[in-house]
Amino acid sequence: MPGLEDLYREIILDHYRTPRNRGELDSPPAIETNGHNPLCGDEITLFLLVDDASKGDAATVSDVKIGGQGCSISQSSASMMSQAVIGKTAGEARALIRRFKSLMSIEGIELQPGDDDIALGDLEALQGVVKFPVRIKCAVLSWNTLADALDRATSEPPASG
Amino acid sequence: MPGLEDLYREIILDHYRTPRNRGELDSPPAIETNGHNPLCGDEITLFLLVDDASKGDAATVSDVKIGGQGCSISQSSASMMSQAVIGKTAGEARALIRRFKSLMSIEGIELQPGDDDIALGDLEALQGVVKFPVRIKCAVLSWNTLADALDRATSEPPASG
Amino acid sequence: MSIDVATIRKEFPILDREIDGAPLVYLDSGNTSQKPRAVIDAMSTFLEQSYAPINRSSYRLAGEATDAYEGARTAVARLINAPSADEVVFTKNATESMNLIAQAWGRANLSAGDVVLLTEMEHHANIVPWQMLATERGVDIRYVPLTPDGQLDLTNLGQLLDGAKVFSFTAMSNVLGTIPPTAQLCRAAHDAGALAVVDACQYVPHNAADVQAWDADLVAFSSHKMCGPSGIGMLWGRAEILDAMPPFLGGGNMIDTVSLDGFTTAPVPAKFEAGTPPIAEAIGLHAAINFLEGIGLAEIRRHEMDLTRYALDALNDRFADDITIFGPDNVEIRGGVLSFTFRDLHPHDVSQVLDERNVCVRAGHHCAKPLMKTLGVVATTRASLYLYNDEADVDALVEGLAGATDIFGF
Amino acid sequence: MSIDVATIRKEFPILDREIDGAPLVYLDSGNTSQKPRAVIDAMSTFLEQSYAPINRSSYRLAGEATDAYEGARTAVARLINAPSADEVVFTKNATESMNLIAQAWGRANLSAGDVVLLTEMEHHANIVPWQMLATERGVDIRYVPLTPDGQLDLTNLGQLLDGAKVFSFTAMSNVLGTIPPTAQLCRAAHDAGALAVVDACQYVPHNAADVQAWDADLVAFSSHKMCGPSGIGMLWGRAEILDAMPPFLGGGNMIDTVSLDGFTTAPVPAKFEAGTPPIAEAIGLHAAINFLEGIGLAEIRRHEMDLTRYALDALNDRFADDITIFGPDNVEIRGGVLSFTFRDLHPHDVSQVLDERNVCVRAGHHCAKPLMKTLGVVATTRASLYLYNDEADVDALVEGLAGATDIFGF
Ligand SMILES: Cc1ncc(COP(=O)(O)O)c(C=O)c1O
Ligand SMILES: Cc1ncc(COP(=O)(O)O)c(C=O)c1O
Repeated sequence: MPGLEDLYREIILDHYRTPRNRGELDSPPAIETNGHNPLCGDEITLFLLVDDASKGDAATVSDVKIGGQGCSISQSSASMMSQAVIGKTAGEARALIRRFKSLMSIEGIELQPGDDDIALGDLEALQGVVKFPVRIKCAVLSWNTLADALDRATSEPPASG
Repeated sequence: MPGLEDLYREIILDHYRTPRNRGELDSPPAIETNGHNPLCGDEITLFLLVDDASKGDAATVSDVKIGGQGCSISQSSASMMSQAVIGKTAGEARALIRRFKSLMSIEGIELQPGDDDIALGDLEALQGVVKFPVRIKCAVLSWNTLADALDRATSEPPASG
Repeated sequence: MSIDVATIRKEFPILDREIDGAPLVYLDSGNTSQKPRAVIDAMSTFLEQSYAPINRSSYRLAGEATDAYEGARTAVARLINAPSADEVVFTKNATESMNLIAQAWGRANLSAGDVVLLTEMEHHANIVPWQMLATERGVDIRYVPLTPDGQLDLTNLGQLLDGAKVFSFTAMSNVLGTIPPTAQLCRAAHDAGALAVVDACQYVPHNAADVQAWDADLVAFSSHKMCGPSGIGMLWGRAEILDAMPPFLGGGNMIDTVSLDGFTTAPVPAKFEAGTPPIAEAIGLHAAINFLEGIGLAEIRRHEMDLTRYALDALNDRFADDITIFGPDNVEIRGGVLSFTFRDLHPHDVSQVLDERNVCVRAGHHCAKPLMKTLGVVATTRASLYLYNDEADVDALVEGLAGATDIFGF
Repeated sequence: MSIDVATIRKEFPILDREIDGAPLVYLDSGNTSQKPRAVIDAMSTFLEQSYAPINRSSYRLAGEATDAYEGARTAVARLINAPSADEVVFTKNATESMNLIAQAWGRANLSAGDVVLLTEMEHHANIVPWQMLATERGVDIRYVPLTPDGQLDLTNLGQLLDGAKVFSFTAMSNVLGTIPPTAQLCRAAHDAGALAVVDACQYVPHNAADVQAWDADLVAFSSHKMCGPSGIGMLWGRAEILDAMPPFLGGGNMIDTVSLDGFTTAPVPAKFEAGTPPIAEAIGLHAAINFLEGIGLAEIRRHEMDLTRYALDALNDRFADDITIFGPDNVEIRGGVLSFTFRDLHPHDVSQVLDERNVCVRAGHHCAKPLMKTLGVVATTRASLYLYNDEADVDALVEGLAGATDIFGF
């Protein structure tokens, strides 16, 4: 069987111990979205700030903050995710979501041309999670929450003021 | 295992082929009661005529008629029962019901002093039913219906006219 | 291509059992079916080596058990050609599935004056839940009548469906064997704007079922009638419909979150699977599906058509006017269920005499009392066939009936 | 008199299983228990030799199966000291039993403004069914709060019960292990004119239960937590109460008669057992009850008290402030359920590290989210003990937790 070292890579533990982009953003203008894992009760609150939301996929993710509680996998995944998407366009963030979920062997993900080329960086460390199927939900929790937030950010009428 | 001859004694088949006291009575003055066996759908309609109902256990069963459909065991049991109780007092009929149900190994029957001495006559032939537990319900269906009818006959205000 | 019944029989340990020296002639599969060794072993092995909670704990043993349980769901979806395993809900039996439909869908969608259309050949499981709803909600129930040979009389179907919100019917009668034109009935329901609910309890074990070809909306069936364990039933439904339905039973597993003030529900199928499910039973069911698929559902159906033909002919030839077999004579539209009356003998007596020879049939109303009334009887004797039955079983039935004559002296 | 755990362990085939060379340390019995050979064999033997429908057919095989099924009912009655086996209803799990109560009793007896009293330590199975009813009927739900050490805070019980129509509570918390004074609570309920409903899911498997001594009205529990099969649960109720309740699920077996216009119900328990029941599961349950009674429920309880004491001490001694174990420290009023938080580690990670050593514990909210909130946590790690656990299992838990330090480097 896969050993714990496949799961708990050093970089994961680092993000777990020192999570990046933890905190809150004013909402509005930020979008606040909640996600949770009914199995273990993990909760995540994600704040997403998008510039020029009306541009849709071309809008820019200008800030992300993460709140909530979770295990090392869900926390580190959220932390790495926040680093990876800040500064990207909404379209690029969506592509990264697809790429990451496909890395996690989530069924029904349709990769689009170019998705395969997206660099995962630190996120690559989460690959070991696939060998521990019950933990996959932990790893993707924040990503599903981000997807919700992006949908809301780019479809809602811009916050007045 | 017990053979069919234990169940289908000649006297039973005789009552089955030529049921006694089949028919109806005007109700009122007779009491009409229905019973059925949910397992097989058997139905019985029992007409009971009691003289001087107000006398309670001392009232006399002056007539019984049986209608409905059923298997050889339920039909012959009803036929023999009707013969056995006509002319008896309500109290004697109740004692016979207890005696018969105890013969059928029905749980929770409290025999009263003297019940054991009651002669069963032809009804003795139904003893073999006990070896075929699923058929016991068939044998006691008419007896439960009679018990209902007796309760109603001796508790209801006498039919006016 | 016919199936090899002799080989199949060897897979069923109980068929080796002799009572008082006579082999078992099991003709009560319409009631509940016997279990092949593969099913019994799958359950024991699972209980001996792999039993664990599902969906709740995260150690490997629990993960494996969860995968095994979900594997059964996938097998069920494959068996009935469902588009997705997520549309398969495990219940305790088909009866619970029907109640789930009547209560969860019914309460959300039916109100006073709405019409539910059933047929006169339904099992109590497809009548009583609707009657309960009718009493509670003032819903009207109509019934499709039958033709003299026990088919649905569809002459006035359009009229009966007029204003109906749901049409719920059996895909095969457990008394008559009748197999109605399910796809056509689903279409008629949809044309009238009604939901098409199929009680496939008798159909799935004996035929290749295809819920998409039927274009049904909700379909109920039971494991124990298809060589699987008791204690588990199935409900399949189209995703949109199941998604829109409120929950049925509340408790663990079916929730998304719970607070002192209220709860939200998990996605389907978990939404309808409150509490600890029949875990080992799902494993056994999976083995049963593999077993049936290994033989082939179409082949099983073909065998049963042949055997039903044989039985109809053998009984009619031998007993002529002494026997009345209900239901259509054409085996293309009837399954291997033979309900009959025999001379003036009561079914209980018939069954008793047959039992003397170890021939197991059901005597009674078969949980279809309204149909008994339509047929003008209180009860029938029913012999029902399955893949492990052969001509010798039918012959034993015929001989047993002939023997009844001696005892009752007709 | 202590029980002989080494001998008992031999009865459970799965405890011989090794994963990656390490033996299984099963500490998740509060979730679902493992099965002794006697249960597995009883089911296989029944399926191989005696499987048949119950209550419906009249041949000998069916009669024997019916007797065996009813024999299980008698065993259940004996186990909980019920006055009569007719008061025992078989369901699919304790969750269905609770829903049956909330829906059948609740719909008939509760209306807007009526109060249902629960506690803050209930399992979702004893919360969600009442919340569903509350939404439908406008019923109010109140909760008995907890003391800091996880007992029911009964200070204001009288006030909370004021106007309550039902008080439904667990006889043993599946998270805290807390065993409240059940008989006293039933008395309080009755004094206030409320029905006393007991969720005995965690109690019955581990203690000698006596529903008459409790003077409870309705009691729910599950087979799978007491060494019995999955797929079967129980509801016991006082005859007058069950008799007066309307039916819950409609279908075969629960009817007295059915026509196109309506139905009447069979007497209890059939009234609440619609459809084909978990037949082989009842046989397995009977074997489980015999097994537990053979060892002795009081002896099992004594063993678990000792082992719980051992575990509480071992964990607290070794980890001191690094571990917080919830629930009362006094094993006289707590069962063998140990929920804890460990350092800052998330229960999922704790469980993962333990799983590496084959130590199976549950990480999560244990279907008691409101209680998690009261405790101020999102989730806990829970080790739960049963008759087959011994000190070596507890030691493995302690060592496993110590190992977590290395990985996460705290
Ligand atoms: C046509 C039909 N529907 C429903 C049922 C109910 O199935 P179950 O008893 O498994 O709930 C049966 C079986 O008795 C049946 O034959
Ligand atoms: C206290 C308590 N009540 C109810 C339940 C529900 O039991 P089941 O899942 O068997 O329906 C459980 C088990 O999870 C429990 O621990």
